[in-house]
Amino acid sequence: MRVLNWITALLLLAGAARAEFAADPLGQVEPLPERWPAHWVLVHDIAFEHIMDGKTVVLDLDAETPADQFKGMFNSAFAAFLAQSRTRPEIYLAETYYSRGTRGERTDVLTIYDKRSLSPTGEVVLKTNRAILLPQKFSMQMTSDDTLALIYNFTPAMSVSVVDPIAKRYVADIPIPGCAAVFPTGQRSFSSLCGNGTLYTVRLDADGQPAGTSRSERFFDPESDALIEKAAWHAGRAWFPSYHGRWQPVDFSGDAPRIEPAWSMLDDETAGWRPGGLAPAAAGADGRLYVLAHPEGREGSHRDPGVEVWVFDPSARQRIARYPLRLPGLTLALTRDAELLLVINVEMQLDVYRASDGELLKTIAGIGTETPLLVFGAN
Amino acid sequence: MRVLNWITALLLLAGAARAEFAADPLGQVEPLPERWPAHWVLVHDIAFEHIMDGKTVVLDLDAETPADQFKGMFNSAFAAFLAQSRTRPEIYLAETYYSRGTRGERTDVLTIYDKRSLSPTGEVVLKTNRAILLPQKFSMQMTSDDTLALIYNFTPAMSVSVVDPIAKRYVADIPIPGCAAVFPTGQRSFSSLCGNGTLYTVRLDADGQPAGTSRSERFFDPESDALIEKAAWHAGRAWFPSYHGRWQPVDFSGDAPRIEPAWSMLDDETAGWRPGGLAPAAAGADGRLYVLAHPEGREGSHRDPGVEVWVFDPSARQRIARYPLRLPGLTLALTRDAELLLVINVEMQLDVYRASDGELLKTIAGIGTETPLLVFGAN
Amino acid sequence: MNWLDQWTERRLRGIAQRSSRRSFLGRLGGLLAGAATLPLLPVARGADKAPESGDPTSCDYWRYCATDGFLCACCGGSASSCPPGTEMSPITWIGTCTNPVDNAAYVISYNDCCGKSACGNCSCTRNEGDRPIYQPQLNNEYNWCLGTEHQTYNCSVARVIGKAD
Amino acid sequence: MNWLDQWTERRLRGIAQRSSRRSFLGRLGGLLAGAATLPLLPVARGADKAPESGDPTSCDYWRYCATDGFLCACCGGSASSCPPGTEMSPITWIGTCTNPVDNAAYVISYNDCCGKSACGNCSCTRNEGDRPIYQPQLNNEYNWCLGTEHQTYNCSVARVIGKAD
Repeated sequence: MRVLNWITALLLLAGAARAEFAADPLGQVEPLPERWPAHWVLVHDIAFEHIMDGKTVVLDLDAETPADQFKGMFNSAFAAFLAQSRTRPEIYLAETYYSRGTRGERTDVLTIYDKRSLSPTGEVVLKTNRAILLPQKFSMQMTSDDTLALIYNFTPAMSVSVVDPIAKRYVADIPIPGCAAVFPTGQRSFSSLCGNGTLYTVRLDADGQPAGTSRSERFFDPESDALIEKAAWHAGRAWFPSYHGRWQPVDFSGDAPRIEPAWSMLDDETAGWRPGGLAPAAAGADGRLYVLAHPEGREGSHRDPGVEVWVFDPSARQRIARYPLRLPGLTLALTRDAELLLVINVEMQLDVYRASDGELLKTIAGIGTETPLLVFGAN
Repeated sequence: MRVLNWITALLLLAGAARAEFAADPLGQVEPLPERWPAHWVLVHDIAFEHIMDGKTVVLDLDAETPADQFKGMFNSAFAAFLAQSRTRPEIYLAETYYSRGTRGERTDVLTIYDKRSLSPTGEVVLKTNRAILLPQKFSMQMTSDDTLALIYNFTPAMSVSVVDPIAKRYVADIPIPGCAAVFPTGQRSFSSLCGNGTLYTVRLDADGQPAGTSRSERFFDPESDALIEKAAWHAGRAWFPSYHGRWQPVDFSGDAPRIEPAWSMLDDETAGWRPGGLAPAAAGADGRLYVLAHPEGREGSHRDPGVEVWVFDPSARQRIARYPLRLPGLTLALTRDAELLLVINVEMQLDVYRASDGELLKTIAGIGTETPLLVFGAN
Repeated sequence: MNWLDQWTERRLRGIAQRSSRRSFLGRLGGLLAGAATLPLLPVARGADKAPESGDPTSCDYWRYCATDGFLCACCGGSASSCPPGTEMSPITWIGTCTNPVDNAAYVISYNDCCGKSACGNCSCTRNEGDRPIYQPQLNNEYNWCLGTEHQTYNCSVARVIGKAD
Repeated sequence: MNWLDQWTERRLRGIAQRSSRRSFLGRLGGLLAGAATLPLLPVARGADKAPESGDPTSCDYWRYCATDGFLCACCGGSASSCPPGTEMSPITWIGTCTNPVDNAAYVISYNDCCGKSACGNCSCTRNEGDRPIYQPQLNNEYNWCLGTEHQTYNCSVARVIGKAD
């Protein structure tokens, strides 16, 4: 009763105040634009110590202060996979929940977020076989025609879930034995990298069901120089860095991937250097390649942070710049206009460099993130 | 298939190895004793930034290294309430879960943990009205006969849930309008402190249903000198510290609480000091009272950490010691034998003092906790 | 607080921010009027809006005299609006703050924005006027995401809802 | 790693601990034998058990030559047993470590303990022998809490399961 009195009093007070004063409205929530500006990015914080409660923060890199940079956030549970639609203002998360937080019944879902509201607008319940691993780009991808989400599963049986986010329908679970990750291929196929040094490709029919498979020749040797599946990607083409410093380009634009000749990142002056980090490679919209590199590479250094970013012109197969980093970097990405080079450094801050000349433009910290391991340019 | 080959190989290897060697067994899990030693404590880490994923750590304070001190942990979700049974090797948590982590459908449960296994052995689904607030001792209590759990609810309507953890049954939701917290009263009653300066008492029948209520006279003035509900408690008696430094004893051992004369914590030399912190008061099994105190008290300083612990003999109504603290303390508790004084300091470490003379015995840190706000001696 | 050295005070602030309202919040009542620390400036006033000065992303901003939590202005919202994807709690606590521009007292409604995890930015907390949990309208240990679809706390706004006099 | 100054190396260790196996784990295969860094000691050996020396709560302990995660010996378990209330994963990765006491190589099974949140104590991680996720038996980016009731990762043990030769 006391509480009711108090609420009544508040309402009366608020009402009285409003009668003579233009009060700030109740319940106002900020919207976001349908098409996010080119310098907005998504920072995925896996929150290692509390992995059930990870989140993704939306940042405007053109803003000056952390408060202005922070546009909003959405939760992203249990090392969620994240992909953006290219044709709809939607973000997809593949998440895992337990009915009692860390235990109970497991539910895997594809959660659909509206970019205009940062609210979940729907979900598709998945099988409970999603791979749970360090976040990386090619654990979930949209098909090139932007109609189907492809989710990598590992139990340790390896498969790919096909999900229709438009019809909100789980379509298929396609085995990819001995292979991992998803690379969109052609309009509606996908490929995966295999432990035997091949690419395995699955063609999907109009319903999203498997309509045929193919396997490439063996084009790399995982024992002597493994390809890192965290490739640079641009316009249907991937460049895989290798442990020992080669670029292996693959053209995924056709119905079957076309393996192109590999070439070395290294020269006399960089002998012994290696690519490394959690997301070591990225490609710009201008077609340039970027990679995090560290010297004195050794067995086991393939996830060491890079002390430099190297810039390559893939058509000339040539390095065109070396950018020293303020702090060693673990994760590399670019804004969609290829103007800004994004580096998550070993202090877990976001360093923003000018992509054209490597100048450090700003460091973003104090945005409530703990282990932001992946960053995406808004598309 | 590759994976199957690999698993088969592992099994063969393990089998072969086992045939000629006493391998460490697979699947071994450490047990804990049914009755925990007197110097074991429970540290409740609410994990503010990830409140869905809080936890409680069990520590052996007699052990020398953090590794040996750490006996185990159990998750404790969304600012869980925690209470220990006195007659069964059980711990009860009142928790809140959402079907999608931070959203979706809310489920409140009383989770029953077995002290011998630190595993949940059952749960009782509650109404979704549990109070969500900073953790404190009197938000959940067992009745004195140890048969019923009493859970404080706030929506902002105020009530108490009665739960039978033995039959795993939700029994009743009893309104306590204008009152908060639960103090076990008599054998099977409880009381709550009310905003009008009274105690409201509800007697429970054999089924745990309300069988009668009573209200004390008005014995304190929340406006001029509020009683802090985070009382010291020993043998059915509470000592409430007040904002301005009085002890207000209340005897809850009978069917209706008996208000005893209040007395001052302060003297000439401590004029202006006040009790403060998140759990500012505790009583030992020897009947002594302990309180965190800070000088230059002012409006709003009632949750400031204490720079000293004061020790009182309540029968003589007299302070018998002042212990300076290594670091200001927010939370105070004692082991069940009253030998060790436990202080969560402002660095979020656990300082262990000898209760008899205030000597600092050890500081416990590096046990994977972030915001351990409450500590309980094992009972 | 001069009994605490500077180190301790810094600690205290951190702890206060982390513990008291970082997720648990809810200064109610607003019995205290914030002191006007800026000189009174001659400013053109609209007939029905409070005149403005100051930085809504700073804890010193005049409307925050009785706030307690993360400032939504640092979380994708503003002084009076919630970040995208959160829901504003209709159950609120009230403060009375002095506007440094016209030196007048305004009634401020402190609403929580709910449904997502802690924002983590711009903690801003004080315990003045706080009373125990049996006086909920004056207590900031409660999570005040009440009357919303979800009780998860993200940040708090400070809406001007009227003149106090 | 001498291209990194000490500060950076410290950082790296922290990051490696936080990111690589703090929750994601799973060195499989154990292609690398840990180097024996202690002198060979004359020690009485049981017929069927590996002789022991060293501290199971230290990352330097001989069995951990290919481990990756929180050491269960710091989490309420031991070098070969899980903490109370967790479940040991039956799917495991294998390493070969040299025992400093008899200088012999032993086969070590690295099992994860699952069903509770991260323990948070005694991180111990290396990436040698790690290969990409298309070679899962050699990859430590996966969460290896597989075949257990829950996939939540708490810590890892190192069970001696045989002699390598």
